[in-house]
Amino acid sequence: MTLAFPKNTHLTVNPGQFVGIYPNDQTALLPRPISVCRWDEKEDMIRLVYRIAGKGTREFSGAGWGDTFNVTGMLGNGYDLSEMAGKSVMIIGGGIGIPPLLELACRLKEKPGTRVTAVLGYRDSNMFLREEFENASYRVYIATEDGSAGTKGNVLDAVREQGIAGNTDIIAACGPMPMLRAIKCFAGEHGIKAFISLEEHMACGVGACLGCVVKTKNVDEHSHVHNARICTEGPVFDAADVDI
Amino acid sequence: MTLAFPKNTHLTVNPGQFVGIYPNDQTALLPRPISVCRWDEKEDMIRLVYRIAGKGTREFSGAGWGDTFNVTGMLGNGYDLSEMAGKSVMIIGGGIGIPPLLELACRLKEKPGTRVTAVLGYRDSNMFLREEFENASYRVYIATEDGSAGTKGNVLDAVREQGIAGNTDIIAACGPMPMLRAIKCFAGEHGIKAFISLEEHMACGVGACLGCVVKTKNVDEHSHVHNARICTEGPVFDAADVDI
Amino acid sequence: MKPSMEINIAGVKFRNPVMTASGTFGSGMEYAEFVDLTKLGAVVTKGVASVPWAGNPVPRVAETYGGMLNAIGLQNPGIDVFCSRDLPFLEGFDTKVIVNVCGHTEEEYLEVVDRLADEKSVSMLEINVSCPNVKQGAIQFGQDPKCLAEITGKIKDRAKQPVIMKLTPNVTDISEMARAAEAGGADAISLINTITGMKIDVERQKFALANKTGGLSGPAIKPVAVRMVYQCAGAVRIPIIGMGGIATAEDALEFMLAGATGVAVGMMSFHDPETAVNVAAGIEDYLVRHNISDVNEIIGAVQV
Amino acid sequence: MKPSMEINIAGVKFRNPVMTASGTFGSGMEYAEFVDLTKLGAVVTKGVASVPWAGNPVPRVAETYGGMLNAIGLQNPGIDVFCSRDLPFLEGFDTKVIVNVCGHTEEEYLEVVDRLADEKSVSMLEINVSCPNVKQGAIQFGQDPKCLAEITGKIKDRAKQPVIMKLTPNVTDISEMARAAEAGGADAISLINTITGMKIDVERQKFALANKTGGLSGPAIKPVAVRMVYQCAGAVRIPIIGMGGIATAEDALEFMLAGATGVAVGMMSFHDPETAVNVAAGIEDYLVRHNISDVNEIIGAVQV
Ligand SMILES: Cc1cc2nc3c(=O)[nH]c(=O)nc-3n(C[C@H](O)[C@H](O)[C@H](O)COP(=O)(O)OP(=O)(O)OC[C@H]3O[C@@H](n4cnc5c(N)ncnc54)[C@H](O)[C@@H]3O)c2cc1C
Ligand SMILES: Cc1cc2nc3c(=O)[nH]c(=O)nc-3n(C[C@H](O)[C@H](O)[C@H](O)COP(=O)(O)OP(=O)(O)OC[C@H]3O[C@@H](n4cnc5c(N)ncnc54)[C@H](O)[C@@H]3O)c2cc1C
Ligand SMILES: Cc1cc2nc3c(=O)[nH]c(=O)nc-3n(C[C@H](O)[C@H](O)[C@H](O)COP(=O)(O)O)c2cc1C
Ligand SMILES: Cc1cc2nc3c(=O)[nH]c(=O)nc-3n(C[C@H](O)[C@H](O)[C@H](O)COP(=O)(O)O)c2cc1C
Ligand code: FES
Ligand code: FES
Repeated sequence: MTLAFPKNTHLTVNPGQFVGIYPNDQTALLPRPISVCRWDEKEDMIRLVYRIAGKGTREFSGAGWGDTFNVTGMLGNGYDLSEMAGKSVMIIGGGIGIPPLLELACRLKEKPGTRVTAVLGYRDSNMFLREEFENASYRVYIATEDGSAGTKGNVLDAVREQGIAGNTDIIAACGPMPMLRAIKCFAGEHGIKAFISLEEHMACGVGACLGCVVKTKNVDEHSHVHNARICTEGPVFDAADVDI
Repeated sequence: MTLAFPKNTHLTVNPGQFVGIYPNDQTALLPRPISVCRWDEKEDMIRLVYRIAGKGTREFSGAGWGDTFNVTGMLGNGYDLSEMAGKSVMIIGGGIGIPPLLELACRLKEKPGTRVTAVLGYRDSNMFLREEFENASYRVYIATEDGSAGTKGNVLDAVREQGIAGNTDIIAACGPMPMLRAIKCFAGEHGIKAFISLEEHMACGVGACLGCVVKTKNVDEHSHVHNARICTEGPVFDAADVDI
Repeated sequence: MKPSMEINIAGVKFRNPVMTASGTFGSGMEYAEFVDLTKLGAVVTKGVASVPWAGNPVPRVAETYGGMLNAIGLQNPGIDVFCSRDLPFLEGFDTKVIVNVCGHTEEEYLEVVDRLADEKSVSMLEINVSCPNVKQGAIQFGQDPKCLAEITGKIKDRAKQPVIMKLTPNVTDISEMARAAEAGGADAISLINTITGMKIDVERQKFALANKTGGLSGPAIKPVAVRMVYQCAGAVRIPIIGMGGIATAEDALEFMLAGATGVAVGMMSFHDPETAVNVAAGIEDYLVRHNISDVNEIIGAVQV
Repeated sequence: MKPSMEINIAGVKFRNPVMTASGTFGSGMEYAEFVDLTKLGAVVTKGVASVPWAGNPVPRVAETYGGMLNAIGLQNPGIDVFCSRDLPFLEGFDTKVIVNVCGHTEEEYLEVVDRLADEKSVSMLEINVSCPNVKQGAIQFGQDPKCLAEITGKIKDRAKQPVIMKLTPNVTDISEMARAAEAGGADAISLINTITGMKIDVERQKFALANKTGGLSGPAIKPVAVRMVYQCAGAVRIPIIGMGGIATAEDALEFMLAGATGVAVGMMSFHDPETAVNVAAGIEDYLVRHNISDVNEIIGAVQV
């Protein structure tokens, strides 16, 4: 789905940031957090890619050009581009965690000296966004659960099979929690810095309700407990800082 | 608004019957009772004329051709055409009580020997459906609250001013409760049979919830108390039978 | 293979767990034209008293956000008419009948219970000690655990059919009430009845209901109902019939996973008369999809 | 002529009757970018305790039909951080500040109350004895009239600001609780806190919230809240701040007509951060339209 914003909205999008979209169905009152997949700066448009999970996404998927939604955003911090510029970055996306990483790949492509390797994990041969990643990356590796393409298994199976961890400076990952846990562990073992994007059920999206926390290693600066708000301090965290 | 029903619905409409239309807004779960204003037998279509009162009617008024609604009906009893055929019938409608009477006027027109006099009470010169009634009736009298057309005052003021009660066999009325009370009283005094159509908040529309009762003079056959269900035993009652 | 949908409450077998909630389906007669009654687990009738009740003045119903308020005040034609008109009608259908019983006093309840003792077509009695819309008696029985245990005991002494006590959610601790019903000998409990609410028409500055307050039902209250069923399931061993806002099979499954053996569809029948039948079909689909052969396996199966 | 929107609760004057509900507006900071805080009657802060609280595990929130469940568990940074960071921020705005206070024990409440005694920018204290989401203490104070009167008295002995006791709806008789708060010396009461509810994810057969139960809020519960405000208005003389599902000016007016002096917008701020500001503007429009010169005229004005 592509969202066009009112004239002169002048969006600024950091890759990894998300929006909160409100269903028009007034029985569903909370915003749906969806990450920006691509940002068209000139047209003030963003592209969102999502899985139909329930009420809200079902409604969105039925919408056509001309339908309107209330949207809040940009929300969250996103990936730190300056830290990644000029480095060798491995982008690891699993399933519906893949779309949020496309904007990152595209933006890193513009940074001189940055080499993006993408590892994308799919269920099967329905490899959405693969081409876009191929255009934006130095190389793309594929893993599929059913083995229909690339490495049979998950993204880390592909990383290991292809032996591509060696020259990686930074990992940027998004995907299901077991994958993120494995990456946190993998990155720790290999001494690679990993930024992971987390998901949690949200009510406000702006840091007010404390609904969306993740446990942190250290006391969080805002909350003064071992909890950081994913919507505000995240969704992108240094894997070493969170206790997942 | 005009509702077209699915092919082969084969509606049969008695004038005075109503439908229950469900808003698509799922925060508003109860059917909206709206009387049939006109029935197009050949096309299986009905025309509804309504006032925008709240959530539901606001939604209906925003709908266009092609939008769909769930509808139950035909509901209620309607006016007894056979009893009125061949008689002199005075149709009295007040405000949004006018539309439900149009189908009655049109159907009575087809009955040989029936003379329909219509008395229509409006707020002001916005005299909706006046022409349709003129086509269907022997004569139409108008009352307006602001005196901008016809008799200044209410429908009974018009009846009295025009001295038209004399040769009336039956009154058929629909409108606000004070008007119906006055008509019940007037009809009683003049020994004219009056059928009045009542309104009450409904939940089921089919007689199951007992939400929509009116007090009755005698013990009601269904309820065994002095209450009849407007949605099922009504909405049209012999004025002499109800205690309003 | 078709999963087994049959449930058993106090020895009574129901074709499937989905019933109609009392007061929202008339005596079955009103909906028989829209709904195949034989596809229901049971028809639960509108509350019936020893004599006809006139109920409350109108307006008796008001719509609210995702629900409705009602203050019908238990209008009913009395047990004699019920037995001579409504029961024979229901006997024409192959479905279980549960009669909802109301009263102002102990004696009134017992009169109805006695009168139904020999009605073979009545499978169970559901005792409404929880209606918030009648002035005298009734709800006190449902808000005081001692009274509840006592009246349950008295009814059990006389009833020939198994007895379901229907609980009100308008209490601090529902599990205490469930235990009281069980202690009194109830064969089952059903919950929740409506939550007391109010609506004001701000333009006219008047109450929307003539009775001022009414009982809130519908999807809006479902989370409260599921919670209470879960609490009761942890507090008593007798079976539970869960209700409150059920609109879909998923809603019904929430209740069953929380511990309900049966479920009932209430106001959503007003929204779509086929709701109950669709809920039953949807539960069966779910069982097939999850490869569960018997609906009883999901009762209380929520993972802790 | 512009109608007067000012209300007065226990000697504190509020620009208008519309506040934010505790826990749904952070400390004001989070929404200051979206909302003009000076258009609010007051900012009511998230509950604050004597020391930082970590709250409950996630998931902490779940959407329901026309509402939501939350089991945040009163995570908060503790009163020290609150006073050094959040209060100074709020002092930058010309708006009243009401601090919501939580605790597990009497002592914990009193510690916070003492610590706030000299904070001039705090207009009132709202004591949360009604959070259903923390294991120990807290809600017991709110469900037992004796405990409630007692803790109210102790807090009143020490507090330098007027005290609002926030009541839980999870009781059999809310008016009894209101009377207990009044007897204990409360300057005002606020209600309702959330109604305990539960949601089960039927596909995964798991609780939607890690805490199993959570507090239900939103438009779904409004009729219950309005009813309770009306009951309390008939039971006590102290002012009432009403909340529960307010989304529009009409909703707020229902509460005021039922007897609330002030109102608060809770979860609907998540749906639209400007809800509270729009509600205030809408009340003013209503007064103009109905030719009412002072908002105080509509308090409790529903016709019987
Ligand atoms: C920061 C962030 C970014 C996301 N980006 C994407 C994306 O780019 N593409 C995509 O397909 N999905 C994304 N998700 C997941 C997406 O938010 C949910 O799939 C969506 O909210 C489901 O809404 P629904 O109404 O269809 O489902 P329902 O089950 O009807 O939703 C009910 C409630 O639960 C919440 N909810 C349900 N699933 C999730 C979930 N996985 N995470 C958070 N809240 C949930 C909904 O927001 C809503 O409040 C993201 C989640 C987060 C937190
Ligand atoms: C038998 C019958 C026939 C009717 N025929 C017509 C007609 O032909 N044209 C017309 O304009 N109006 C008619 N009405 C009134 C019409 O039903 C209401 O105006 C309409 O339901 C308002 O719905 P809403 O969602 O716009 O208002 P809301 O105020 O949002 O409705 C809230 C709830 O109150 C009910 N309600 C509100 N006002 C009324 C009312 N006056 N009578 C019954 N229920 C009400 C609604 O059905 C709904 O359940 C009729 C009513 C009855 C009982
Ligand atoms: C219009 C109406 C009438 C009701 N009458 C009765 C009744 O007679 N006896 C009873 O025990 N419950 C009665 N109830 C309560 C329902 O049986 C049910 O417990 C409640 O509505 C919650 O279910 P729901 O949310 O699915 O409607 C009535 C409910 C409604 C809406
Ligand atoms: C996410 C969330 C957090 C809350 N935290 C608090 C709190 O800290 N203290 C408190 O007294 N009430 C708290 N509440 C209750 C609200 O202040 C309010 O009483 C309740 O939500 C009903 O209002 P609403 O329906 O408008 O949301 C919280 C509610 C929500 C939704
Ligand atoms: S969603 Fe409210 S704090 Fe993150
Ligand atoms: S609306 Fe239910 S009986 Fe008439």
